[in-house]
Amino acid sequence: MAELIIFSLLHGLVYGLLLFMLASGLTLIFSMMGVLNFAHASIYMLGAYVAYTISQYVGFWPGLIIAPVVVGLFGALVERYGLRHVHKYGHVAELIFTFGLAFLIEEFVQLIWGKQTVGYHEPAVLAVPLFEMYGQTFPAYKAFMLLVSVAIFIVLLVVLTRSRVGLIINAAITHPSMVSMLGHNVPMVFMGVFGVGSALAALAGVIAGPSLGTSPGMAVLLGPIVFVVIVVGGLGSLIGAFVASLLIGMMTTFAVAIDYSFGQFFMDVGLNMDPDGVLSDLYTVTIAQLGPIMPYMLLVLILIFRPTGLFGTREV
Amino acid sequence: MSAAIELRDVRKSFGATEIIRGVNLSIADGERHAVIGPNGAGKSTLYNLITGKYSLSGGDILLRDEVVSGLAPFQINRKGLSRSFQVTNIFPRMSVYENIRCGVLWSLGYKYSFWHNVDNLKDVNDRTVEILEEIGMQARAQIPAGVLTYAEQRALEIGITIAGGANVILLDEPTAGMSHSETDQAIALIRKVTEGRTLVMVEHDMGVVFGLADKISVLVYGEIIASGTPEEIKGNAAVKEAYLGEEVED
Amino acid sequence: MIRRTLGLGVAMATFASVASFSAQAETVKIAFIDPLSGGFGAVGISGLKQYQYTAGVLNKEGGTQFEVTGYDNKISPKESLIQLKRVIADGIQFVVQGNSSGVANALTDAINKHNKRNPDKRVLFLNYSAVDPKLTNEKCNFWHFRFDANADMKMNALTDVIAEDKGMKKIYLLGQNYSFGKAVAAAAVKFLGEKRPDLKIVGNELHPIGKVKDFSPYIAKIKASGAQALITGNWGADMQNLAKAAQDSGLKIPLYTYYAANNGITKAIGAGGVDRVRLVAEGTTNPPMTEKWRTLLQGFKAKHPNEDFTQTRITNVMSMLKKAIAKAGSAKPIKVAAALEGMEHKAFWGDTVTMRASDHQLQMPIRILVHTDKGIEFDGDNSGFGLLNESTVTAAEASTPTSCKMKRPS
Amino acid sequence: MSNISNAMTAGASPSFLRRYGMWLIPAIVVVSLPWLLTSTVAVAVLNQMGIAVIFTVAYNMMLGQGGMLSFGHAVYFGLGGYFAIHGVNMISDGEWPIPLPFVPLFGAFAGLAFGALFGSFSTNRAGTVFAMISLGLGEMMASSSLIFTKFSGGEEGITADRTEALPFFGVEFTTEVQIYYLIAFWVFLAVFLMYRFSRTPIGRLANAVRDNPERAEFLGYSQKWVRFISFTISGGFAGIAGALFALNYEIVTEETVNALTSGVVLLQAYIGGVGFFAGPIVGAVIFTLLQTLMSNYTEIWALYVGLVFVGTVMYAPAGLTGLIMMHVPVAMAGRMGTLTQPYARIALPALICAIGAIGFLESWHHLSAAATGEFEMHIFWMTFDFTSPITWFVFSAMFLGGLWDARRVAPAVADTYGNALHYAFTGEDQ
Repeated sequence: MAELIIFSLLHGLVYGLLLFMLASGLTLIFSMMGVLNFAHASIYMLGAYVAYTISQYVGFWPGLIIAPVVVGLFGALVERYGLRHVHKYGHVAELIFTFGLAFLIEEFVQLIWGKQTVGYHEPAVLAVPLFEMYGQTFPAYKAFMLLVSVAIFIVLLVVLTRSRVGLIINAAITHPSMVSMLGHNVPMVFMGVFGVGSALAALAGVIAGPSLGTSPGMAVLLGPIVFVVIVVGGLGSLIGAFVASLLIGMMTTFAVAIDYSFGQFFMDVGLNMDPDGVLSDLYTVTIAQLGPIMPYMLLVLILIFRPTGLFGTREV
Repeated sequence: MSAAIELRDVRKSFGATEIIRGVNLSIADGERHAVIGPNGAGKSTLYNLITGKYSLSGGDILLRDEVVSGLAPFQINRKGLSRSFQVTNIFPRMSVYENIRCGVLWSLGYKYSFWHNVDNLKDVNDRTVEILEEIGMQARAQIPAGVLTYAEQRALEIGITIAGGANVILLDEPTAGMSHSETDQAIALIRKVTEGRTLVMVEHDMGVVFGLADKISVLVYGEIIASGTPEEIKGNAAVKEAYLGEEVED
Repeated sequence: MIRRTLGLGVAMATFASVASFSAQAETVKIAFIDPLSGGFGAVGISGLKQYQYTAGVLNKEGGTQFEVTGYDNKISPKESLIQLKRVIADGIQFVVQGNSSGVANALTDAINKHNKRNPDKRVLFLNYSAVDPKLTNEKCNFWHFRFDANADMKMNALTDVIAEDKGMKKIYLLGQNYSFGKAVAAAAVKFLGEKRPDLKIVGNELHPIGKVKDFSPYIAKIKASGAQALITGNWGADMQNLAKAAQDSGLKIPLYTYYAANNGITKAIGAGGVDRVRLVAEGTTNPPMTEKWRTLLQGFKAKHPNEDFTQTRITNVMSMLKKAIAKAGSAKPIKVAAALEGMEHKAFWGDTVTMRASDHQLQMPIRILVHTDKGIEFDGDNSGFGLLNESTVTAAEASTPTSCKMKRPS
Repeated sequence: MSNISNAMTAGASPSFLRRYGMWLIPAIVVVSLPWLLTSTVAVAVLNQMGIAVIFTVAYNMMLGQGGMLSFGHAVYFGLGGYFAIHGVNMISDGEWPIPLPFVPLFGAFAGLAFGALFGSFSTNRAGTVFAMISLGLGEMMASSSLIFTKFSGGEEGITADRTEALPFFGVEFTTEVQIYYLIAFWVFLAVFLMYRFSRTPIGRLANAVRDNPERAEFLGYSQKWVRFISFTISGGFAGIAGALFALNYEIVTEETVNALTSGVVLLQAYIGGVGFFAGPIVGAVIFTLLQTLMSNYTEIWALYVGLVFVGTVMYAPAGLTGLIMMHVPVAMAGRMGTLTQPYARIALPALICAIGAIGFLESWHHLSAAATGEFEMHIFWMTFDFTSPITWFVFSAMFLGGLWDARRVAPAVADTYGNALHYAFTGEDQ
């Protein structure tokens, strides 16, 4: 039991922090520009693929830096030549534009890199177990993922609370109307924010690619969950995104470990349920099976009862 | 005669700051009443309290002896109170005709009907045409409201406000941002459409107030410091000091 | 590679259906309804290439000529039915499909209804890979033939091997939460219970299909259960990610699988899975057993260097169809179906297989293959690793009874 | 601007043909189509189209008319399908004596019921909150349909045999054409009712709440109720579409409730134009054609659909219907003639650009997917060697050249249009 808890904690932490890297960029973009970027997870995928290609030539480590920069530039170009063009039609059009963009990126990724998982691997130095406990190992690469995401969190926190740029951004996040007071260079700021947000997503992709597999399906798997994170955490709240990421990471990881169903609960309290009844699915399903639905149930509940999210100050 | 609208010790605080500090006001049926006051006196807040946009921190608001505070805007509206907005507030993607017609529907009892065909409702369309004539916009009926001029939009908004047949009308700075000639037209329009109704308006422009109102209340720092006919207010020393003294020149 | 000659629109389809009847004597058209785009497209396209290559090989031998045309069903039951309508309009009478039992269920149902409603335009469904046992049990019908061993037969063979290992006391079952995954789990529970009542199933778990990014939490759970082996029916990304997580977490127990090879999986398992990952299948490529088989495999590799001949049963589908048409002296589906019933056939790799008449389930020897890099002639994913034949369960031993009550058209 | 029929609102009573022509003419076309297109495939595509039309118009009741952007409308479509298919099975088992044409009512009921249930808490707000709740609900229902298999049959779905239901005046619905007429009937009924809905007080108020919820509240209407009613009724019509899906394919699976179906309906509505009642109809027809016909000719059809979609969002936000409607005033003023020449001028480079782009993408696709020794591809009724640099050069040159020229003449074309429009409104040239 102890080993299950320890390892579930570790895996939940890795997954949660990965979610945070995606969510931080998304919440930054939303707070500044009012755009819910549906293509964010696709950009994360693009990061993994670009890093894969780079790693084919010069190895893993340069890709860690180059890929986010390349994808960040790509994001800036998307903002400049795509999003900005749609801006005048309103937020719904912008949202739908990013929805289409997500679709296009996935198709282009398949055209360029094929439909199968590509062989993007961790560097040899990290492809070893870090430690062993109860006969189970924890891979060094996952520890590396932890390290990178914690570093990003700290850097973001420091930049946003200590530097001049950060203070301006911070102010703009909490008071969106102030964005226009940033001066005459608002378009430039938007482009920068979108670029940086994309670079953050790409970095998440670069480090997740070798661990979770680099395939055209990786965006769809993570995309909706990231929305859940930023809405549950509260839009515009970096701390909220951090807490919600960990919450959802832990929730989905621990759910796997629980083979408990309502049927058992009823049995424990002395009610006998017919295991073959028409509605039997409702109480024979285990928590482990419900794991993937739980974040969405949380999302719906939060939006009904607390539309500002856990830490947010304004409604979605 | 019972009051059309009555405020009893109305209070509103935002955080620790009390913006409205116990306002008592009674407006008689058929009266045209203006609330004036310097910037920051709480005029807009008071207005939003009456129309149900903000909730009260204390006191009561009564519409024909019925407590309306705490009700949702649409519920207050159904009790016979209609309002306009300081920022132009119309349905920009719909035609002028549709704008007015939407205002007419509830009062004629069609409510949430999903079986009547609006084009075949004679009473609705007749009333809509009537109101269009009243605000002088028959010729512009089929134009999308979003492309009207500013003054036209304000006129349309007054049209929407009276379309529901409410007999208590609240107007929030109906002439803000208008030129002199536009203002004169607007005053004429308001006088015409509020005939036989109770009007409460919040206004900055002294000319408008003295030209329209039967009675004036002066709000300063969340309190009514004076209430009376335009002549009484003009002669009130406290008002002069608090308000007219600094503002009258414009 | 455009899969169909360019038509001038829907109106042309009628013309084509008339034209194809006169051409039928020489060329028999086969419709391949499987995903050719999207996430599962790679598997489908690879299957189509294997079909087309096999057709080429058989066509060179003379006799009935085959032409295999791909119809993209986007792995959706709905699209499959739309494509089936096209196939029928194009005058094609033979449908092959394999990916997803859900699609197979939809197709067998639709074809059964269609044949009942349109006796003059019947279609035969040759299922080469959908292994849900239901298809040849409660859902069996005269127009459906299965050339792959169903999940029960495979599990029967697999548990024969497991049962021999007397040290094995604790087994864990993990599968995808849908009909196939459930069928695998049910079969494992049943056969292990019969063959080794002392063996304990310490976990029987279903995970959401295609939704798990990281299997590490499952591995932690398996590890904590003390299982000595894992049985899984996972395929595609779910298999690949499972193998990856098992390796990362140092799970060193044997893995008994249905589909842990090719399409990137062999490469992903790599050195970590040597002698540890086993797979149950009907044919073998290492060693190829016969020269004829070796030639075909080599020829395929030369033509498609980045593909592997992954579905050996495809050659059975094609050669048995050819034989049946010759035997019936006609390509009419009802006659071909009758000829297929009970047909005995020698596969490319030398095994003798029989199409059981009572449920249209091909009976065949089943092999347990092991993932290794020694003695591999045809590797997977060009990785140097491949599947080596470890043991064979005879057709009689692997066979399972059927509940099918076949209704034959009068 | 907001509705094609605004012209009719003035109160004058239009002639019979003007009043019913917009229903009569399509009716004649729809009834006669199976005689013109005798292929079963053509009829099958028409059936698919009909279902898409109802679903998309129902969706647009929310997006276009009510301002609610939903990422989970497949929930009501799919549930309608599941209830209908269970209904058919119950009827086959002899439990209820209901003829097949009435089965879509099961779908309507399911859509309404679940629309009311989910609408009761998701319509409190519009905008992003609504969109996110719909996304969450959509994902939840899609995942649930794979877990709660007693009801949904899991990924295999639920099947039924529609011919086992009661015959309807002797018709057993064995053929495509018979089911076509059943679908066509429901398409007409549903589209007519949805059009009528847009002309009712609540339908008009849906527009008002979309444009300005705060103002609508001061007309006596609760914005929540207005949204809730639109949402519920939209769910009901989506349920009818789902039920027709069930009758047409005789199977309902997880794919009817999943995110892809929700996404496609958004795509259809947007490509067609959400600002017009007819927009989603155009979108559903065009998209179905693109999807079913294009996938026969190219494996990368989804890429083209994506490009068309993004192109629409960027350059024609009012959709295809918007492109047509913006020419109506010009045509009524008799000025279309002035536009033909500039349009032909820009169409030529645009066409060259499109051919170049398609050729380029196809070459790329073939290069990455081809077998050893393969180097030919057939597009545009010609054969190309996709390994040859010449092919690549020619297509790239066509793409870039066409793009350059089209962009060069675009401002002039836009000016000409602007002039024609100015003339149409003012009766004088600029």
